[in-house]
Amino acid sequence: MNGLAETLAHTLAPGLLYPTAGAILFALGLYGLIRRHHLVLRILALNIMGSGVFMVLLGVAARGEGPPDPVAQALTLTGIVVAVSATAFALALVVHLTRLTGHAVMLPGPPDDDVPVEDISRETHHADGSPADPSSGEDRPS
Amino acid sequence: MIPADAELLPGAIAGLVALSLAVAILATAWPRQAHRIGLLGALAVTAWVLGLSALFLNAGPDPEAAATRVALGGWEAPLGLMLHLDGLSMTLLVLTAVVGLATSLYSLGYVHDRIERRQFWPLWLWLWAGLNMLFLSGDAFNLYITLEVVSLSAVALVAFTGTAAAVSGAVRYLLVNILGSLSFLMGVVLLFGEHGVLDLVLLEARTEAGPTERMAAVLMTAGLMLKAALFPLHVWLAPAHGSAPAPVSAVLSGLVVTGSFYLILRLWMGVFAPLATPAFGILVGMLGVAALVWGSLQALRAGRLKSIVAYSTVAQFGYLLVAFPLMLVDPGAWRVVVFFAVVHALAKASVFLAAGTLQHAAGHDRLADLGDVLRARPRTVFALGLAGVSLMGLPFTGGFIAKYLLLEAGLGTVLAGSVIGVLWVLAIAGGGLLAAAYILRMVAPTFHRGREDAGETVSPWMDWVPLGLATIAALAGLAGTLTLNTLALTPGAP
Amino acid sequence: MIANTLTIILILVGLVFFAAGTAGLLRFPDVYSRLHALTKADNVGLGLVVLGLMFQASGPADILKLLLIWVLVLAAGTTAAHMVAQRTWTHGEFESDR
Amino acid sequence: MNGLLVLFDLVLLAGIVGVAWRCLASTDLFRAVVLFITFGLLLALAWVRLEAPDIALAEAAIGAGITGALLLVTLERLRSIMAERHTGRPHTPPPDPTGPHALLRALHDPPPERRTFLPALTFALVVGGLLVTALWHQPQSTGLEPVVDAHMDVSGVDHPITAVLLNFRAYDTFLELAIVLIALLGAWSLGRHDLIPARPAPGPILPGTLRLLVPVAIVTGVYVLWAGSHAPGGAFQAGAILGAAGILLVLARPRQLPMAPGAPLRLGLTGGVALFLLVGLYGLVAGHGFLGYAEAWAYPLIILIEVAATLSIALALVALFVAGRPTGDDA
Repeated sequence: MNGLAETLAHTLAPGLLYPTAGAILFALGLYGLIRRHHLVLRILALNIMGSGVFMVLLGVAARGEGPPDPVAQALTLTGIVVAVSATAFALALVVHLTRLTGHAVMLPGPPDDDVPVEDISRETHHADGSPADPSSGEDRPS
Repeated sequence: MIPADAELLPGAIAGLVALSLAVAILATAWPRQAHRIGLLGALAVTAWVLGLSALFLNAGPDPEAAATRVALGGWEAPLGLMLHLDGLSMTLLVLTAVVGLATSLYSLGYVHDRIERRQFWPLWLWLWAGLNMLFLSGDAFNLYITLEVVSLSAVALVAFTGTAAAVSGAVRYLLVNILGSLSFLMGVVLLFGEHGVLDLVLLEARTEAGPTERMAAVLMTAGLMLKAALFPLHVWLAPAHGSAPAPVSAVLSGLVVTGSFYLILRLWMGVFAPLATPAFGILVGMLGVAALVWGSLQALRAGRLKSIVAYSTVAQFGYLLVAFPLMLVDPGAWRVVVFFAVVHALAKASVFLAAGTLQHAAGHDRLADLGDVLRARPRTVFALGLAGVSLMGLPFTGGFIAKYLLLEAGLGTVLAGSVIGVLWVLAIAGGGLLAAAYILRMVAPTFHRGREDAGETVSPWMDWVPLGLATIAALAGLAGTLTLNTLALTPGAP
Repeated sequence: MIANTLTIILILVGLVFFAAGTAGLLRFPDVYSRLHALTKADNVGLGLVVLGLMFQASGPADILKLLLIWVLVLAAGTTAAHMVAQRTWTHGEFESDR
Repeated sequence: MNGLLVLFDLVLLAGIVGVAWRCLASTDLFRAVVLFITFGLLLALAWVRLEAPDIALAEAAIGAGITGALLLVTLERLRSIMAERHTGRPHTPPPDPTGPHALLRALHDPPPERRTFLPALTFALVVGGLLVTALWHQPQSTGLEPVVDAHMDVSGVDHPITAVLLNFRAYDTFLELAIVLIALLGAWSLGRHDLIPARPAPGPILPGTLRLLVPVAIVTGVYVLWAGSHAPGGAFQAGAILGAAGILLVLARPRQLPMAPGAPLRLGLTGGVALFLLVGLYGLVAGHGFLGYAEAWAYPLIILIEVAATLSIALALVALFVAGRPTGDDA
């Protein structure tokens, strides 16, 4: 009985509880990433996975006696800024994709890559966001 | 041995990082002059890398002492970050410089629109800086950061033409990259939780075959395989590489993919070395055979020139996986694998550049309608063929030596009594035949009877650079001994 | 001792307001009445919690900071509520409110 | 007391996982985004519990605040793009003729297909299970805390996290600033189309409140930046607060934004990395190594870098929110 209480106390210590929750978040994000198709949801899933990684890192840093590991906290801070940058860029891409194709869904399966691509070396091309030829570039509209 | 060289080396290593960053920052701050800054920067970085390699070869005749570690800010590991230069990273830095310079010269002709130019150059210079920093990094978390620098700038380069195909390829590429990075980072976090250090050399001294190492190995390898598009995690590659502008495709297939592979190799030779077992080697080798077959078949089916090249990357990287079981039998084989990766990067970059020239001339890259342009542009076709011959591994090219050495290692496995070795030998030999088939497919229309039509005029850069790079790829065989000797200067590796 | 007791009582009462506001948010039928529940209850609730914490403050600077927090939350909450209400007025109910 | 704390942990973690689950299971994107912002705020609480107030501050400001604003404006953009597509092309029949919200299709994701359920679940369970197994086998290592502690007196600052970020591992921080910049270059390379969709004028309330809040935000940002040398805070949190103030200003403008001229904007954006590089080069030349400082100069140099970094981050976050590249850029 005493052994059980000890195991329980060990298991529920923040140094183990939070990393476990972080692992769950990581797996949950992975699950969402596989199952959902809308790109914004996929980006959210990746962010949740990232938060899981940070939770493991900070939980690990809080283990043991004494103050938590400042290196782990600094790494997490760096990671959060990297995550927001990648998210912002991804969202910009999603908006652009929707503007061009009318949907923000990444369809499963390999895309049709025999669609010809525009050649920037050839035409005078201005990246103002307007599709050069709306019929040629559609990425398999749903 | 000149002692002065060894003393200069740390400053030169930090200087390379500073120089590549300075060029990228300058081009970002002053986009109007980005192409000029880029050209000068490309020349300066290449010169610096060549100087660095001369210093390195002069300074380190002793393989066990050849790694130079630079404590940034004067803080030694485990507190600070260390840059790490050894034979392996030196080889890949030189490769990056050669392909990078060629791509920069080609881009002078290719990206001529003045607005496109301002977008292209800063991103390309960031990508190059990121690759240099990746090869020099000796710290697990810093590797994650440099990987992000590389992947974000690579994705931006795929997307910057702004067409539907490019943006859709870029979105896929970005999601895959973020997933790969997160998986890698989780592995780093696990290792940090177990051992409390991030420096690769310190980690290597502390790792053994425990649950943390196993899980970290799975996560980090899977993440990097995603980024390197190693089979079976390769689905994103062809759309991203095939729809990017030609210089970008060349860099992605030649360098970015190689960068991820470099990291896998580095980790398995160092931190994860205790985990490598024959069963694991056979599993990876099987994946390699599958990649070889699948990639080749897709390349034989694809209708677009650049798609063929993109799928051939999947197939060629199968070779690298096939080499894993060979490395377990003959530990020295890893040098051959790296040599193969170097030759592949050179040849693949020149094939993509040549394809870009043809696409520019014809206005499309549908293989079926490309005959006229192919017949009228012997120089580009010769570049395509020469690089292709190297990829196939015909005699007297760099590719031949690489494949010959691989085959030799494979036969060694068979002689050592391994039955499965026969499969590796068959795969290496058969892969060459398949490569021959899809490369001949690319140039075959040249020999058909038909009209000649040179198409759009092509800038001299786009005309000559692919040929130059293809020649370097073919002649790389001559530098084989030098490369293998440089690689031998990697402490800790067999 | 008295300060601690006062703190506990004030925070508990504040929490009751929060709970009521949350119940209103979940149970009320439309955006306007939900906002009404949320803003009023939260403002009083937060005010009581801040008041309770003031008894634990170590000096006037802390008390001032706590007051500032309350005022800023009031300002932000009011503006946000106004904007939500205005949007609902011009665009109709939110898509997710069925 | 300990029992109560464990209870708090369990409730908080259950809440975090539950909100994340609801977010990923939601078919309405607006709901998903709101839940994600809630998720970020709950995470900030968890970071406080793990004695990481710096991260909590950053999570609330960056993870929940800025990311939330980016997500919401993305939904607004998707909505306006879809509306434009459907009103602009009368020949295209709406995909779902049954509902009035058919043109909001971009903001909905149908429930996932049944066939992906089992493979996805198995995969996630295996990955999660292996991770938990590995984590439970780990020893109670102390990490690098003693090493950092031993070097604090020569770091130039009194706050360990700032010492790690701007002295011991300054290279990481440098590259992190570079990543923010690269993400912005990537977003800019897509074009300069992305003005925020036109909205009705916000009325007098929002601009009025901002007149009150923006100065407070600036003071707070400067305070957080200054506090970073001895207490929780620093360049990234300060940059995020200033960036949030900038985003609010952008939102308060009803229609057209006055676009910043290209050249000064670029200079401000690259200022952080450029200054970092110059200081790093100075260290290399002066013999302290790349990105190294002389001990006596560490404090002023760190503050200098932090000020430039704060401004660059704030500008970059606002620019990422606006997303189009500056008009002067293409002249």
